[in-house]
Amino acid sequence: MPFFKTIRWIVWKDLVCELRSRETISSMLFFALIVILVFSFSFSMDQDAARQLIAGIIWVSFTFTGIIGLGKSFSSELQNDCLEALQISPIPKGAVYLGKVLANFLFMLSVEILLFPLFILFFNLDVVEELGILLLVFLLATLGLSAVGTLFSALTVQIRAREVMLPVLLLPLAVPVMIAAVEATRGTLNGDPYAFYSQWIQLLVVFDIIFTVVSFWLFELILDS
Amino acid sequence: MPFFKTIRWIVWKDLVCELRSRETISSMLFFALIVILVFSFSFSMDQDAARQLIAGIIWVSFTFTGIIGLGKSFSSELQNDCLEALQISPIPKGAVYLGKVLANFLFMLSVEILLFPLFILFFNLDVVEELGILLLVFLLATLGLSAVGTLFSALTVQIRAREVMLPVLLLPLAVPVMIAAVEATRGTLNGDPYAFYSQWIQLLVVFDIIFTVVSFWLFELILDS
Amino acid sequence: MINRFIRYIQRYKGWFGGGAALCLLIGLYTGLLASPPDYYQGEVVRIMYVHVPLAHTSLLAYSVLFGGSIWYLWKRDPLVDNMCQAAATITAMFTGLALVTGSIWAKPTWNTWWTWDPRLVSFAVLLLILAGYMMLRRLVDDPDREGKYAAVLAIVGGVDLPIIKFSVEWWRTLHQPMSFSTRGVSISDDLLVPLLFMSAGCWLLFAYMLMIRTQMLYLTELLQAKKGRLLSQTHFSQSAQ
Amino acid sequence: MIAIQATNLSKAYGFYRIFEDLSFEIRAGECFALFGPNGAGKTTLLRILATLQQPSHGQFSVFGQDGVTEKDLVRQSLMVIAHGSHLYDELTGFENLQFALALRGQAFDPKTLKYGLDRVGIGAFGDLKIRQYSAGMKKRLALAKVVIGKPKLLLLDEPYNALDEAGVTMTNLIIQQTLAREGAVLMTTHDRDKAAHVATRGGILQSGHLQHLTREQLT
Amino acid sequence: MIAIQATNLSKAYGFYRIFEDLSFEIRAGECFALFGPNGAGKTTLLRILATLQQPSHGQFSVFGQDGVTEKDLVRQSLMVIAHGSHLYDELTGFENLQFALALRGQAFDPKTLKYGLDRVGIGAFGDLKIRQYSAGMKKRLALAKVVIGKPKLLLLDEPYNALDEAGVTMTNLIIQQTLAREGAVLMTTHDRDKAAHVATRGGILQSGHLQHLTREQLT
Ligand code: HEM
Ligand SMILES: Nc1ncnc2c1ncn2[C@@H]1O[C@H](COP(=O)(O)OP(=O)(O)OP(=O)(O)O)[C@@H](O)[C@H]1O
Ligand SMILES: Nc1ncnc2c1ncn2[C@@H]1O[C@H](COP(=O)(O)OP(=O)(O)OP(=O)(O)O)[C@@H](O)[C@H]1O
Ligand SMILES: [Mg+2]
Ligand SMILES: [Mg+2]
Repeated sequence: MPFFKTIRWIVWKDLVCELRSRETISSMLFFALIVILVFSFSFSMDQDAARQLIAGIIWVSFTFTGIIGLGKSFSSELQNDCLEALQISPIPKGAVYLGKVLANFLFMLSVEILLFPLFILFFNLDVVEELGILLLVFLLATLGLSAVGTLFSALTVQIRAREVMLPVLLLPLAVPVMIAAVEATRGTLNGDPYAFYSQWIQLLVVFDIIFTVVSFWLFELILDS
Repeated sequence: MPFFKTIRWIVWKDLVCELRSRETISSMLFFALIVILVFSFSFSMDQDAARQLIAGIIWVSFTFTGIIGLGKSFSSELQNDCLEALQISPIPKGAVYLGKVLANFLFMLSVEILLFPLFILFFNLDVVEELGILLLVFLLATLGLSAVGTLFSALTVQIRAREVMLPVLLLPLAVPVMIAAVEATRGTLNGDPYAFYSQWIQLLVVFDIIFTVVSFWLFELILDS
Repeated sequence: MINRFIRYIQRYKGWFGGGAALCLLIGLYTGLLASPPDYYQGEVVRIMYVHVPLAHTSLLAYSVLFGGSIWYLWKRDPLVDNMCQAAATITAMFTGLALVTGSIWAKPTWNTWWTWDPRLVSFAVLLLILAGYMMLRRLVDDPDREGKYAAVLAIVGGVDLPIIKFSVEWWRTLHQPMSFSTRGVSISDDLLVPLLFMSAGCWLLFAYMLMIRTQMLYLTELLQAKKGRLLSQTHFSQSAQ
Repeated sequence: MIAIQATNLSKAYGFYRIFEDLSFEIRAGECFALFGPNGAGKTTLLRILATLQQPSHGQFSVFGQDGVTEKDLVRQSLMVIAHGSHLYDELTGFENLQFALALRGQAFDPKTLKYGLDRVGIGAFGDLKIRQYSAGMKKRLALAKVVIGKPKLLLLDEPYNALDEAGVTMTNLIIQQTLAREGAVLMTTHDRDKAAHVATRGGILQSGHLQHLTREQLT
Repeated sequence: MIAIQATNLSKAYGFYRIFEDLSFEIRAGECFALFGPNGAGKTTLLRILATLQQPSHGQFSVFGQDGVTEKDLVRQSLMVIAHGSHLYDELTGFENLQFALALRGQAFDPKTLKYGLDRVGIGAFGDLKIRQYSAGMKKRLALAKVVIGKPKLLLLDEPYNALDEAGVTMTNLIIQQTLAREGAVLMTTHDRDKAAHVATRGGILQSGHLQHLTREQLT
């Protein structure tokens, strides 16, 4: 089947299933809220400490939340052995990968966009000016996480103890993306000049490209028996 | 069947399965390590900031790790419908609960004990004197988490989206235990006099008793169709 | 056949609705127009007349949910289950509103929308428990288990109530400590009158909403049972052919 | 003696009714075979009798004990072989047998357990983890539980499913032994021929009603 | 025309050999029924032919295309009905059918899809979520895919399992239609009687070897 049509069908299927059940996004949302709450309170932050940690809290909670969505992306294919159906369909497997990345990206991004106003409220952020850059950082980091995360979701779903193995395998690879995202976000929130943290944004772009291209090629091996 | 014999068989079964596969403890260990690593990176901490946050980091990572073990405690009963076998066995369901709590407590505690030396190394802690109190805090908090966690593990394992729902339902209830544990740990690590944080330890005892008693009674309803 | 409690609700709910409207109107009038501004806080203090009753009521409403859950587990009356489901939704609404009004109040007085104060956190936790409760109800496939599991969650979640209540005592916090305590009332009459009316109004409003929502859930289920009878008949004929 | 006495049993999932007002009795020494089209509610009925699900209305008793109020006594006297094999992958066949019987309050010495494994033809594999068992071996282990546990009531959900001929013969033998010691058996199946060897009575569950079969219809 | 040509197919899990050096061919218009005891490797063989698993040795081709090197072409011509129904719980029956055929590169207008649903008797439930389907209805939906998709090779793993009589008849009808349009069918089953109505050839897989059955043995 044509490449782009396959992507479209995969995305369509994931979005329709999600719109029907609203399971993934709502559970991601709750989970993120609770993680933020737990973090903030466990670190018993007063205003000053918060300023320093906020970027870290944002990305740790987004990453953990993202892992939940990524996990469901393929574990939902296990119902009724749908994963096998994908395997033996005469479709380009790369298109399945891109479709899944796109769907995961959309899920994660919508959760982040829903949560961001809460962050602003919770931590008294002042972000009106840098909103554009912040959005860019969010887009790039989320893309990176979902690019590599989709690959590992497909990989771990086919092994034992999959619920644990996804974070265990993915987190080490996500750390570079997270660090770059944290540094860029911290710079933006501190109101530093763009040049101070532009290198981190460039790094994010590089990670995105590497992760997407490599995963695109490896995905076929993982999905194909 | 007699109450204590049932407890013994349940614990025996969980321990033997774990000794054979070593899945739960090893995956908990890995997960905890990675979480600690991610935290240290994302919060890019210097020594002083670390001192302030360390208690929070300890308990956030232990709680998340514990949730992994708790989740497996009952999801492992889903293989071959073993949960049904437990349901229709003529055994006191409270004994099943206590057996599971005990097993989970042992798993979580052994992971914590394995990890603690690492914390000391990583964050340069000086704990020789307060080791007894620290151990007490660990015991109490872990007991509280496994008491309420076992109940919710049994509950979520029988619903849809169970992997997500365990943290979503459990974390809000675990927050009080975590707060008390964090405050007590922080006090101990700061070398405060015992009277400063004794109230938190009392609170932990209270939570342990409430959670255990309430869960003990409610568990029967959850396991019994 | 319609449950007799549903009949009672049908008959008496108007009184609760009317009472709520009346008390709220008086409360709003005395609070917003008739009472003097606060010595320290100025006009801002008027948010109190909304915030405090809402917060009180949400705790009361959760207590109703808590009690109803125990009752349900004991008697297994499906109507009580409907009542619990209704109570959870309404409690969540009150809790949300109390949070929002508190937040609005916090901005001028503490100069921040939000702070990691124990009462605020434990209160937010209550909202999360309620959100989890509503999610849980959607995720149980077997309707017999739905009510039971939800009740279990509500009961264990009840631990949060005393924490909210006493957090201001245990921690030294920003938030106002209890003013109605065993040591007697600690605020002046000017403030007390509108506060009492608003509180009564919110309680009546809660009761009213609980009634109509319980009724609605009950009747919906009844309707679905009727529909189900038809559906099973088509199924039976399907498998017979 | 009456093994199962059901009166007006009904089951509905929410508003979707599976069956209504089923009344029947099964006596000790009888093997009742339950047939019926897909989705008729055979498994549901069996699970209700096994106290795994609640009936929506009606009641039933097992050897005189009420199935709703005295679950624990009912559970003492029955055993179920359903689609799930109720085995732990990490335990050996021997340990699984031991654990399963221990949960029923029956502690046996190793020799008896070994004998049970031998009886179903997997004595050589007693120390192998269940993970390495084939589907047929797992089914046989479940049968070993019945051989040793000697339940008074045996509930079987599609026992012949995916079993080869030797397995079918063994299952039928064990059913006959249960009947011989005055136990009762209820099984669901789509396979009339295989059931015909052991069933003493039968019925078809269809459109929510149970229609009893005569002797001739059964064979 | 040769539909499946297998030469020296072997499969081993680690050092555990399931079967060795299987060679056989199935022609277009033939329905081959594969019997054999539990754990003989019937499902494994079927999954290898469906390109879901790799053979350890040997090769096979489907309508002239090599099964290992030209997987995508092979996949174009086959359809599998296995234990899993390959359906998404949140999609309706109609949407599931649409998606499944779209993945095979076959886009149909709604009318054709509706026709397919009607053909297998679940036209009335097309807009219901799969979650609410009974097991039998799901199996029928899988058959609808075959009715519309018209694959050249059909692989069935225990197709009669847990199906009632009406379902069995329908399955056999669809097999016959596949044969009529010069397709080929391979199925595994334990149920010789039901297979006898449609199978044109048969074999027993046992101890790692395939033993062909004669016409008389088959019926
Ligand atoms: C998001 C912010 C806030 C939250 C979540 C919140 C929550 C609550 C809750 C749950 C109660 C009920 C306590 C009870 O019934 O015993 C309460 C009462 C009260 N709150 Fe707040 N509050 C917030 C902000 C504020 C602010 C900014 C003020 C004033 C400076 C304030 C003043 C009060 C007062 C005076 C009471 C009544 C205390 C009593 O009589 O017991 N609150 N609040
Ligand atoms: N959890 C559930 N929620 C709603 N409906 C259900 C549920 N479980 C089963 N059903 C429905 O109950 C009916 C009876 O199912 P059951 O499994 O008892 O059938 P069965 O007679 O055993 O069929 P089969 O021959 O396929 O095994 C089916 O129509 C099914 O759709
Ligand atoms: N992943 C695996 N690892 C090791 N052995 C396996 C694996 N999968 C299957 N087997 C073994 O391969 C053998 C063949 O299995 P298969 O499922 O093909 O049998 P089958 O003929 O379909 O049996 P049945 O009639 O029960 O369906 C079995 O003995 C099984 O134990
Ligand atoms: Mg069934
Ligand atoms: Mg097979």
